[in-house]
Amino acid sequence: MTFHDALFLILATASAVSALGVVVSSSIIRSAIWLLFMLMGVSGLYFFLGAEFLGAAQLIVYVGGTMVLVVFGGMLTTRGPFDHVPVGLVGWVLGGGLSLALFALLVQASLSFVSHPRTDTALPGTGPLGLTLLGVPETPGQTAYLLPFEIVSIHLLVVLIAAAYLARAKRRPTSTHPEADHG
Amino acid sequence: MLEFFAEHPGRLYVAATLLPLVPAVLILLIGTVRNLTRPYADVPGIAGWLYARLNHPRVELAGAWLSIGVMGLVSFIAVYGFTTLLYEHYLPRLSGEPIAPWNLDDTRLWNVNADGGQIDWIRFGSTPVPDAELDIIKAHSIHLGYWIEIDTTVMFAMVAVVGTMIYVFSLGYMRNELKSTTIDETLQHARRGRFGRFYLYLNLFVIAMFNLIIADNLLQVFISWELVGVCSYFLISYYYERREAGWAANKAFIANRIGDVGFLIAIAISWSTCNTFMIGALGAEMPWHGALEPLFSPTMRTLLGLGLFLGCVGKSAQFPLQVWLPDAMAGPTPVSALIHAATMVAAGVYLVARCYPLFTPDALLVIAYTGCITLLIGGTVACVQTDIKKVLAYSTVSQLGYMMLALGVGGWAAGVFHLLTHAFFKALLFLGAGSVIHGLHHEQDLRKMGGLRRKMPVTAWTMFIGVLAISGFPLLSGWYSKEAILTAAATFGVAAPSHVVLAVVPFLVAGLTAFYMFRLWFLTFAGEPRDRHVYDHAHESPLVMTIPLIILAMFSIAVGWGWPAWEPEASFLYELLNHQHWPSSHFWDDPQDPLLNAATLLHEYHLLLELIAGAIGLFGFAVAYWRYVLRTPRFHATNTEPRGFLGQAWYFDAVYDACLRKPTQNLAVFTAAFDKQSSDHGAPRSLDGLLNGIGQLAANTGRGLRGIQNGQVRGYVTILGLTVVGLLGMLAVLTR
Amino acid sequence: MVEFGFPAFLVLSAFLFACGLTCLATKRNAIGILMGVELILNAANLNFVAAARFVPTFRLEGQVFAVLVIVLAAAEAAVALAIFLNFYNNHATVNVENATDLKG
Amino acid sequence: MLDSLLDSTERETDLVWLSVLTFLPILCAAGLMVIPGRFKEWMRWWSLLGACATLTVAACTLIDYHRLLDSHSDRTTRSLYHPANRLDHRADQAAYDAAQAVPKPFSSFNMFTRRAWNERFDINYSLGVDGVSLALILLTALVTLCALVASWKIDQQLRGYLAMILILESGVIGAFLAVDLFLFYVFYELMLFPMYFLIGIWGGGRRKYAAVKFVIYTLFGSVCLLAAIITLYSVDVRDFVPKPAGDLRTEEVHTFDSVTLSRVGRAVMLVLSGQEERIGVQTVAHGQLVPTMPDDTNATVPLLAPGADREAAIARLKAATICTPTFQYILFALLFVGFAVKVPIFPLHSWLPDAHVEAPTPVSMILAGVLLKLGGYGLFRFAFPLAPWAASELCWYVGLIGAISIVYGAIVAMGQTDFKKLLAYSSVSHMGYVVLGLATWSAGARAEYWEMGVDGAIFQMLAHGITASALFFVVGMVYERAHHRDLNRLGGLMEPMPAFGGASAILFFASLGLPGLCGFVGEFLVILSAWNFSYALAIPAILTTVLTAAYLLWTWQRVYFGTNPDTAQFAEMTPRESSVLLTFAALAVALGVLPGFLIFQWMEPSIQGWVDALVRVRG
Repeated sequence: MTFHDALFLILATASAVSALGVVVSSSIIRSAIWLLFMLMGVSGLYFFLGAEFLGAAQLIVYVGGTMVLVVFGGMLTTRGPFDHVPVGLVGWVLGGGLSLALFALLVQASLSFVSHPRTDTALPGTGPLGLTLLGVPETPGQTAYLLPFEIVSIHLLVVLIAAAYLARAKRRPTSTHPEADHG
Repeated sequence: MLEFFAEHPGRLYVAATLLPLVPAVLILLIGTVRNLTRPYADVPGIAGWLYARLNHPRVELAGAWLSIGVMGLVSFIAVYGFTTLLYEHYLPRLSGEPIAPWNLDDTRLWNVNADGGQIDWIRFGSTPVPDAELDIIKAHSIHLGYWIEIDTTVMFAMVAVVGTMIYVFSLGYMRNELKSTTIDETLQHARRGRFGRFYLYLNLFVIAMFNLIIADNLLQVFISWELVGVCSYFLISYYYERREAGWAANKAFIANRIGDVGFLIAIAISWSTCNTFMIGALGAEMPWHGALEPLFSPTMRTLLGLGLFLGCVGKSAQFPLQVWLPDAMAGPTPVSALIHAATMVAAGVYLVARCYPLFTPDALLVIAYTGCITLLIGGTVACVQTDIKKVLAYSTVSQLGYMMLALGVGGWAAGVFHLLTHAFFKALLFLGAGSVIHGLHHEQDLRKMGGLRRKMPVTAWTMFIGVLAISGFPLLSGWYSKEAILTAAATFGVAAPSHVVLAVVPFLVAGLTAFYMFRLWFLTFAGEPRDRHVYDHAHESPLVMTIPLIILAMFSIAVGWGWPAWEPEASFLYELLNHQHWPSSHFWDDPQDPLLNAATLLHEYHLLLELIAGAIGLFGFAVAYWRYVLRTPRFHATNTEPRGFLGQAWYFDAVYDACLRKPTQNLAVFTAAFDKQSSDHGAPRSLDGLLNGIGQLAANTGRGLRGIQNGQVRGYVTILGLTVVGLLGMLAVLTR
Repeated sequence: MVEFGFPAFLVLSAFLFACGLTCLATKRNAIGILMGVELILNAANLNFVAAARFVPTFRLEGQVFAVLVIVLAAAEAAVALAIFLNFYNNHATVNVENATDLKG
Repeated sequence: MLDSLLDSTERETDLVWLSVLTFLPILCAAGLMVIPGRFKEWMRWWSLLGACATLTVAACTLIDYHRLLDSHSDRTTRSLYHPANRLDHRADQAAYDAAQAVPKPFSSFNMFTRRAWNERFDINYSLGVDGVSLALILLTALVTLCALVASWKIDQQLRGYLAMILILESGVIGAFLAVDLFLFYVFYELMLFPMYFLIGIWGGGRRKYAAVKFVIYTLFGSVCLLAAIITLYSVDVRDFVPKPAGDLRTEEVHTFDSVTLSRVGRAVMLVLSGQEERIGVQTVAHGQLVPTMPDDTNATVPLLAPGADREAAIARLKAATICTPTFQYILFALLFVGFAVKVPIFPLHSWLPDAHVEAPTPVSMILAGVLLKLGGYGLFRFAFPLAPWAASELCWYVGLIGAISIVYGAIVAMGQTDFKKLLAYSSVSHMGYVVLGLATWSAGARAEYWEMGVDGAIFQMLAHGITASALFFVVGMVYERAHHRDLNRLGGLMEPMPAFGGASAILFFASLGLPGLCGFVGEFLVILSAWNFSYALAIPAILTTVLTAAYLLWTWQRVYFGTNPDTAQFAEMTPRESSVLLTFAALAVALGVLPGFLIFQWMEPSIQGWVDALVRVRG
């Protein structure tokens, strides 16, 4: 077992265990913490695969941004810090069974995948990636992703405005039509 | 014109068959126009004018006289045809060798099959096939044609003559129908007269009957067979206001249809094995006719014969379908005389005779036994009936049984001969009964009659001749034919001792015949009147009714004569018929021909046979005389409806009602409920409900599926996951 | 010598995906469901990056798509949380079983 | 299309003529729209005129068709049959002409027309006449005319009513004429919506239920039919359609043309029965396809288009999905069920009593007289020729279903007390004979019996069309006077309405199968053929004649015989009513007395050709 393999095993195990933790925790805050570890594990895997930019982005965006949102969301909407919402047996059996079946099928599909020979060339670094996103192909004739980049940018803007609009505290108007409330 | 007929004399018969169509169509048209214009009777205009012109007894009478004239012409043609055929083809050979039956050479001119004797009714193409092994199977056409033999001509003449007499008689009998308003005697219900319709039905009937007689193929016979049946239906239900008339008509038609099932099967067999309906061509496929490789298997041949015979059982009111004939007396009496005594019911016998070679020995034995049972049933039940027409009806059943028996035991000529003589004297008896009923203002009950010979002498004495004839009084026509039948039966009994019952029963029933016929006559005409009121209003019928009686009486006396007259076998008609010699291998597989041996044996004792038959008949007469003349008071004591085994006609009606009619009706009601119920709420209880339920199932499934779409994210996700798992699973399984 | 190749990443990704699906199917808390979605997106992303590493033709594309997914996930989380807060304002709960307003 | 009328090389009389026959009623319906609403009487006369004109065009078509038959007739055999007159041969010839590099001018006066409608999907506007379709078109035109006379009393939303009836007539005639499956389907569905409205708006108490039931049942059949049509369209027919010379047939070709697809069906039958060596190529002489003469005992059957590579074609065919037993069974089952709903056949008959009972009298007449015939016609024209192998394998079972319908319909009819329902069930029984007659597929030298059975089946459709619509009219007349249809409360009609009684007697007995009237001929031929085919199927059919007699006579007795004070004052037929009833009665007699002269002489050649084509491949 090489160092690489050991590293992979560690990272993979960490991610998997954390993901499982997300599932089994009945407290939403605990789940969020497990999710944090899972995200970090995945980010480690990105580094492991040589995609430094992505690993960094994962850490910054997810761990730094999204997670904060999630934790705050959880705190804002739960009554106590460790509010339990237990899952019934039926839910476990149904969801778990379904997931297990899916997992089995996916594993079967993965293992039957014809493995490509591992290329030794490292992944393109941040530079080419950034250029590609800016519309400069790595090699002439290759595809560039300026338009998706722009779309995503606009999208993000819209989303931010929407999120601000939705989440702004507002007083519900006093109901003049009580029946409409119960509808 | 004359050359047209001289070239093919058979065409005369076709013309005679179609002639009554002229009055039929005229009466139909006039009647339709009159009925359609009736609502405008009081409205000025062409419709009202037409109605006034057409709604007059004169118009109806003109139709009747036209029909009578046409029938007279037909009778003339029939007699002319008969005598011509006789003199040209039969008399020269009568002294010589027996004529092989169906030797078409003899009558080639009469039956041109190649050019002119037939027309194509439906023509089919011949579909070629890659490997035509059976070259003989080539269906080209279904044709109509005629086939004139000596029995055809005799039968045709008989129907024409009897028909003419009955047409004339009906002028008097149906006179009431000429009135614009007439009263139904049974229901006391006022209605319009329907004189024209009666003659319309009669005309249609004789067309169908003639067509049946001359037809050369089974299909044509079948067509006429059903057509006479439907005419009979409408004539039985002539007084359709009466409930029992409608039921009787239905019963007659359905009983006939049951018989026709057999007929259809026979036709189907003949077509699918021999590819022909031609009676002659079918006969040629029979082994006795020398067909080397018969297309038929023996079973199929027997089945063909039995199928045909089932048709005849229906039409000729044989056991077990005899039940319809007595009920058919609900029709007007001339109809009973024409259709239900002389002609239509004899058509079954005629068909058996005509298709004689198509019957295997087994089938003939069935025919003989059926005839034997029928004649016993008819004879016994006739003895207790109190309705004058019912007595005659059961007597007809019994006599038809005699004919079938004769045909079954090999007495072909005897059967046909009896058919002819019976037609005359039974028509006479029925018309006599009609005259009595007419004279008594539609009183049919024997218990209210008596002593009428003084009031209506012509009717009484012509009927007496009829009674003598049917009872087998020597030198009258019935004597000759009955002797022939008894001889044939006795011959068969001697030749086949195991079937001796076929010989004994006819002898015994001969006595019964004499008994019930004399009982009828004595109760009607002899003794003292039992119902003063009826007697006082009785009157002799007008000439238009008595003259046909007299003519028919003369026929009943003389139709069997020959020389020497005291020798029953010397009867001219019988000898003529008997000259058609059927090979006895037809009846016996044994080449020794025991029938012939028995015949020679019996010939030595024929006087003894005559004496026995005469003694039995005399005994029957004596019992009737003793019981109904000498001891008349006793009859009053039993003055009730006929009851018991005989009175209920062996309980046939009750059994059929319980075993056939009721179950069928129940089945129909049950099945109708099974198919659809008006209220099929809740659980489906019928086929329709079930199918609706399947439709409901779709609706319910939709309603159920709506529950899944409940807005619960988890549910959606679960279903999504399930779908993915399912699809991946399918992929995994399919790409394995 | 064990060599963990592409299939190993695929299996791991499948496991993450299955966990995410379980979250979606079992959690009643809306935030939990959001976390399930994050898990699933990460599983997908892992696949992208692994593909970029192991399949030569996807070297750049895998990364580009992963970047896009990360950004979209962030946006989605923001909007989702906004919606939840709004929902919480209205219903005083984030239990999704109460969110049946879409039912016809 | 209008241009082509002006161009002398494109001009084609058949196109105009057959299109007029099809669309004349719809044109009249359009004309109805411009008549102001208050001139109701004008509307009636206008639509009557339209129906009369359609009948006239149909009658002229018959004369033309007879002339076409006569042009090839062989005086020595006294038969009008010639293979060149067969509908499928005319269709093939038209397709061949159209496929030439320089298309030949359209031949006129062969009663077949073919124009491209949608080239991309090879949908053709192809209409063709043969004896069977022509007979049914005449029946349709006649029954519609009589139905219009019968609907004189209808006042509610008259314009819509008349328009619906005329559209219905167009749809039916179009369906009878269409040779292209797609076109057929369009017309087949076109009939559905007028019928729905006719029952649903002008019907009786439960009209909505009945209308919806009718539509759902019919749509069920249509769906099966559509599935079958799409299935057939998926078949690669590149070797079966004529191509200009030099075309190498490298791509798949699909078609909706039923004649071409029936040739595929026969080729499949030869392959599946192990006689693939008998598949031949059509030959051309002087620009004309050479027909197979009836006395041609040549073992090869020309099925492939001229110029096709026989070996490659057979190899391709054998590799195709259509050439498997399962596929053929499914195809036949779909087609059979699709048409059996219309026939209708037990157990899919449930819609019929409801639809009949609720529909107004004229609609019942059309429904029984015409629409049911489409089922039988579809079985004849499409189900058997398109899947002949499965048909020949399954024909005993098809016959069994027919026999069950015969018996079941008769027994259920006997248990009815509603006059109209009784007639509806008797239709089930009578139409069973049609299915039985078509199914009596006897092989080899016995094929002539099958021909008789098919003859009988088609004639039975005509006869039933006449008697059933007439009897529904009779019920309508009784209902108009008595305001109920309960058999147990009727009775005694013979006395107040003797002419009506006489005419209905003819029709009752015709329905009952009395010889000399039209009902007998079909039943008799079917029974003969069925006996030859299988005793087990023939005997129930024969026995049912007794049941039929029993229930019809019982009905007759309950309606016409006896005395009944309630009915004693009923008015005799009016001239309008008698014109309908006497027409039907006269036809019942005429067809019963002279079936050969009036019908079979020009109808039979088509049936003969049909049977010939199928029997040749049975082997």
